[in-house]
Amino acid sequence: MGNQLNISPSPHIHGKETTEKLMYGVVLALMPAFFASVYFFGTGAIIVTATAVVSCMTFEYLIQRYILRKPISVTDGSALVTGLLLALNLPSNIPVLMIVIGSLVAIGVAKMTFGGLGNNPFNPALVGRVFMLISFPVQMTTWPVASGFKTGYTDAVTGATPLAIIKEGLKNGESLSQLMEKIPTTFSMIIGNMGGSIGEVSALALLIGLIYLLYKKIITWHIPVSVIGSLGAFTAVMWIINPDSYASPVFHILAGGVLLGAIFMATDYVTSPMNPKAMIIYGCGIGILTAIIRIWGAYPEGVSFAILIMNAFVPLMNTYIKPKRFGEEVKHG
Amino acid sequence: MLKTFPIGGIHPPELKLTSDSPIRQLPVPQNITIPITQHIGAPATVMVKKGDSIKTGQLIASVNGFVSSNIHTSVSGIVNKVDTVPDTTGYRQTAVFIDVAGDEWIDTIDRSSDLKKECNLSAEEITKKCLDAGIVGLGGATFPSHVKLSIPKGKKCNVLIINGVECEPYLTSDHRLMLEKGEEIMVGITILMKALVVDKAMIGIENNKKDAIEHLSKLALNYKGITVHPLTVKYPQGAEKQLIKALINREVPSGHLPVDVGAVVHNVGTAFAVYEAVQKNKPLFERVVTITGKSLTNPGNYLVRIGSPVKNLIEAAGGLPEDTGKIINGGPMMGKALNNTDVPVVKGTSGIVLFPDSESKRDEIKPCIRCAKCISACALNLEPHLLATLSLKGLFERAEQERITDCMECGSCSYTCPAGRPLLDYIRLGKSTVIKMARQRNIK
Amino acid sequence: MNQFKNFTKGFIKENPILVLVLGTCPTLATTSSSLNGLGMGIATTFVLIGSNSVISLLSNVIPDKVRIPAFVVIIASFVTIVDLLMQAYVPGLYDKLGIFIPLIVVNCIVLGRAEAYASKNSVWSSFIDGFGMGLGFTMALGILGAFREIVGSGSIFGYKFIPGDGILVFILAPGAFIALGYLIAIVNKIKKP
Amino acid sequence: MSPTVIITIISLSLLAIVSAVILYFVAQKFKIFEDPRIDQVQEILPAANCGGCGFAGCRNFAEALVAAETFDGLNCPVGGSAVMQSAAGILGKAAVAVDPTVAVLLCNGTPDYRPRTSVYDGAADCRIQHSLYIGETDCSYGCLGNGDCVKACQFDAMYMDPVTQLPVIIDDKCVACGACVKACPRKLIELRKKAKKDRKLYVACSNCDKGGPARRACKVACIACSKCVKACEFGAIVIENNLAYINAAKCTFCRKCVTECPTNSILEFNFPPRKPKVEATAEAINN
Repeated sequence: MGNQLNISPSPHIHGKETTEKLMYGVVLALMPAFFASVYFFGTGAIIVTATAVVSCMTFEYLIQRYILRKPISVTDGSALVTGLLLALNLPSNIPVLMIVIGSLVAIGVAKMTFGGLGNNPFNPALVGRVFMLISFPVQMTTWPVASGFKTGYTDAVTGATPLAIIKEGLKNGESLSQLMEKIPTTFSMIIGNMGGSIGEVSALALLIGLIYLLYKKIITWHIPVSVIGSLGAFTAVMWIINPDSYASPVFHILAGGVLLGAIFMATDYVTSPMNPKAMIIYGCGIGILTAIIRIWGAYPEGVSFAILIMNAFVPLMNTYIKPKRFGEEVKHG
Repeated sequence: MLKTFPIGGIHPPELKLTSDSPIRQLPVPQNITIPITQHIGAPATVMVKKGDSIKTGQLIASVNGFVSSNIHTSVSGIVNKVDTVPDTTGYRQTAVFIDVAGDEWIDTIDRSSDLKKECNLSAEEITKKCLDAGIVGLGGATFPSHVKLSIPKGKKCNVLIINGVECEPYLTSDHRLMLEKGEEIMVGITILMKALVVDKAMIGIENNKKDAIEHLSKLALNYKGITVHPLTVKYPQGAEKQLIKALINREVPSGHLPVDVGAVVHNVGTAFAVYEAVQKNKPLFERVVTITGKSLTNPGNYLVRIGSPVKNLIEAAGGLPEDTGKIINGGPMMGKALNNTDVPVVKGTSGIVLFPDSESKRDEIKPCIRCAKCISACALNLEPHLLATLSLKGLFERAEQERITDCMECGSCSYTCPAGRPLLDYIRLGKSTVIKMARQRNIK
Repeated sequence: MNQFKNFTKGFIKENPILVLVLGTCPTLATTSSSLNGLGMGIATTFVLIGSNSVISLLSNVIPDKVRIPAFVVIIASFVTIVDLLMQAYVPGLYDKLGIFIPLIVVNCIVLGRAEAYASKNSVWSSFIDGFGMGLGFTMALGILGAFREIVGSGSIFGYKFIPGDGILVFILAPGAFIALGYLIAIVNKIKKP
Repeated sequence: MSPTVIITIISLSLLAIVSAVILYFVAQKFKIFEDPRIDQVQEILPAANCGGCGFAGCRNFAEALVAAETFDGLNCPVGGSAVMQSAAGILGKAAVAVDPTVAVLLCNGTPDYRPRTSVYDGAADCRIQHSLYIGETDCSYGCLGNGDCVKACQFDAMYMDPVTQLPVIIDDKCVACGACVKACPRKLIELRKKAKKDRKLYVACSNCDKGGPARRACKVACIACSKCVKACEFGAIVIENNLAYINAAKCTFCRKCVTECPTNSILEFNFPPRKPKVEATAEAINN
């Protein structure tokens, strides 16, 4: 026979899913949030996003090309996702140089140091974000106020996020009912008309992304639902105990980066557990830690820290929390 | 709500190109090679020698131990030699070479096509007949059927499950068999029920074979205890343990046999073979084989004499297409790739699938992104990514603790992996090493 | 062994911080500025030289079974000397380094060199070893401190040359870990190309 | 002296006495006797922990050496006789001379000699390919070329030759630890006795098929024609299972078998070039 046959072990067919498709699926799911941010923060959002994405991909290329000397895989979309997530976690008026530094930390320190895609224990975008939060506390916590499309960049009107208003107010002895008047209404929080990082403001846009991810089976429901559920349950208990000093669960879920974190950051494949049981424990851990940091901690916002802390437990969970194997228990019936 | 198994599973494209093509008889070839190992268990002992003239259906190799099977010639003619021949893996194994002369069947076989419903044999006699006829599981595993029919002492079987799932893409041989030989299969099932002393039989058929479900449901009305159950289309539903879970919601404990939960599973093909063996005295020497592929001009289902070379089958289906890159013996999920077309069709060959060159290469291997898709695809809820890594690194003790031996090699994990990692390759390696290790431990 | 090699081995080849990874606690804690790093390094160098010389001098006298307590006593004496001296002459630096000066007693480098080198070699070699190791330690601390100061607050030896705040995290403990990690990586790369 | 000093001295002394008593009892109670010679022996071992001696690591081997009555069957292939001699010196036992060995590959099926008949597209691992099918050629005994042996070698003594698609063993670096022998699923690597001037002479084939299929699969396969057996004056060659094998203990490196082999499956290494004159005479005699 002329042509040589190909031989390989079974299976001989392969599903259509590839790493690239999954990554670009996440990018697509982030688009509503991105467009919402462009609507609310104007060109600032575009500049921040473009800078973060370009610098993340450039750093990934440079590190793979000149330091690791490994095959270059910038096009697999993982750096794009990291850049996009990093950008969506930043205020829209942050200096460009800081974004570049944040991207370098996200890609260089949090991802490539551990061996590139698939080996990083912590979510790169969050490491970059937390690095910037600790390094540039002032710039990272002056949030431009959402106010329709504008073209200015650094001259934006700034104001506090709802969470910061509550935190400050409670510290100054104001009662919650007074404070509730200062913060945006629930409706504008769902739409996204409030101060905050560019990607976290619009709950609606993020939920559209969630639906897309679930529909495309890129993620499962376990992590987002357990994060939001446990945060809601925890804050609900506190709220019922004392509605005067603890905000309502709805407020906690809509304010800050909970939705962005629960839907896009906590579900990052590499840094989340691999079986449903562990996913739920991980999600509840994030939700409860977030609530604890928000209520008793120093920072008004706590999702990033909560996710990073739970990231550290993921290898442990993967080792000790096992799915129930088929036929593990002898059943007759 | 259709029944199915609860955990894992994938939906590969079905591509059942040949589900409408009726079963045709493949002409008897000039030379035939019959390997003496066509089943799981010990190779049969050769009973003929060079120069013997034999008739179709005659015994040429007999059982060697309990888990073994008889082999019969599928043609009449003269034994050319008993020699080694490369099998589907290319490794040499003993086979009987026969020069075909005419097609003279042994006298005991009832060649009429009448349906013979009554069977007055006892359970032992039926089992004996299955043993004599060399019947093995025709779903692909080729486990000798008489072993399955002999229920070990102290165990009780209360339901017979008939596997008409055919969850592998492309393959349609069972589908056609159910449509064309429905009555015979029904009689075969009653015989099997008798042999197992059960009064209940359930036929599981995936919902993509609606005509077969309809046909068998109609026939089942006339047979007491037999019911037909449509199942959600999901791979690997044809696996014994998954089918039992889907139909009667019993979970076979790991390391145990289906009979431990009171069920015995037989393939529809086996049921038909049992009918022929018991009612017509015809040993298992031919079977339905699907020959299919996107580039084949004339794919179809053929009744093939065991031992016919695969190339004859391909000729009948319109010749080997130019762009062929891979020939698979079996379905694309679990079948074996062939490195030449001279290998004979054996009892376990359910289909031959031809892949064009463009579809026969694997994707580039990328780093694992720990997406856990393999875990959600695994029908046994194992962690394929972990098992593969453990066997790659040689940590076989740990792999054993993670129950690598439970793996049934269905291939769902490799199929679903977005990074294109050869998970099953490594799991298979680890599994065989662990089994070897366990065997050595037992010897000690 | 060639005394020059003995002296220089502490710089790169057996650098206590970057290769042997000993005494990381004071390293991480005291290198928030280059001055602190250098001060800590010099103090440790003094203790190393003193303890190495004395231990090698007494190595034949000290019974094997109680050598560790004996070493600790000798090291503690030198640390006390340094402690008192610094308190007297550089009170500013002393306040900044605080607890880490007394903690040199339990610094693994000092005890490690005593156990691994000084107790088996001559006084002169031990002196050279202590000096070289101390310099290597000081060098590593100085580099780390300088890097963290430059990046973290935009100044060097207290002289500010970049206006505004630096990358604050490098002044904090996480930054120390990151910087030390990369410094070790670079040294590994230099050592075996 | 001030009372502070006196109190300090007294309290410290008391503390010292109490600690000394505690330490004394602890030392008595938790004493573990370990033969100090184990440490000494371990010191001289190569610390490669390669497992070539058959033990898990150098420490285990040192323990075994100390415990053993004689050194029979105990050998460190990496350190060789020098290490064994000094270990024997420490323990006061007699070292048993073990001939140093070197790994050789019993296959010469380069793509030129052994045409490819299929393309393997699975995971690059010999064990997987071996259990799947016979490999890319028709020889079910030959090298698969995925380099499991190279991966197993801890001493950088092997590499894959991209042209021949066979592993190459660097004699100078090979310590005969046997890791590659264990790694090869087809048992193609043998540890052979090292000869003078690193000379090597062996049948580079493992094909146990009969002559016909073997020859069809590979041009340099051993076809078990027995010519070498007849040519060998020292009875060093035997044919078993359709395969010739040269017994290194009996071989005198006369190289007669090499010229006799019709398929060139016997390889020679590190011999001086043959004198054309001698060959000419031999041919003349034959003619």
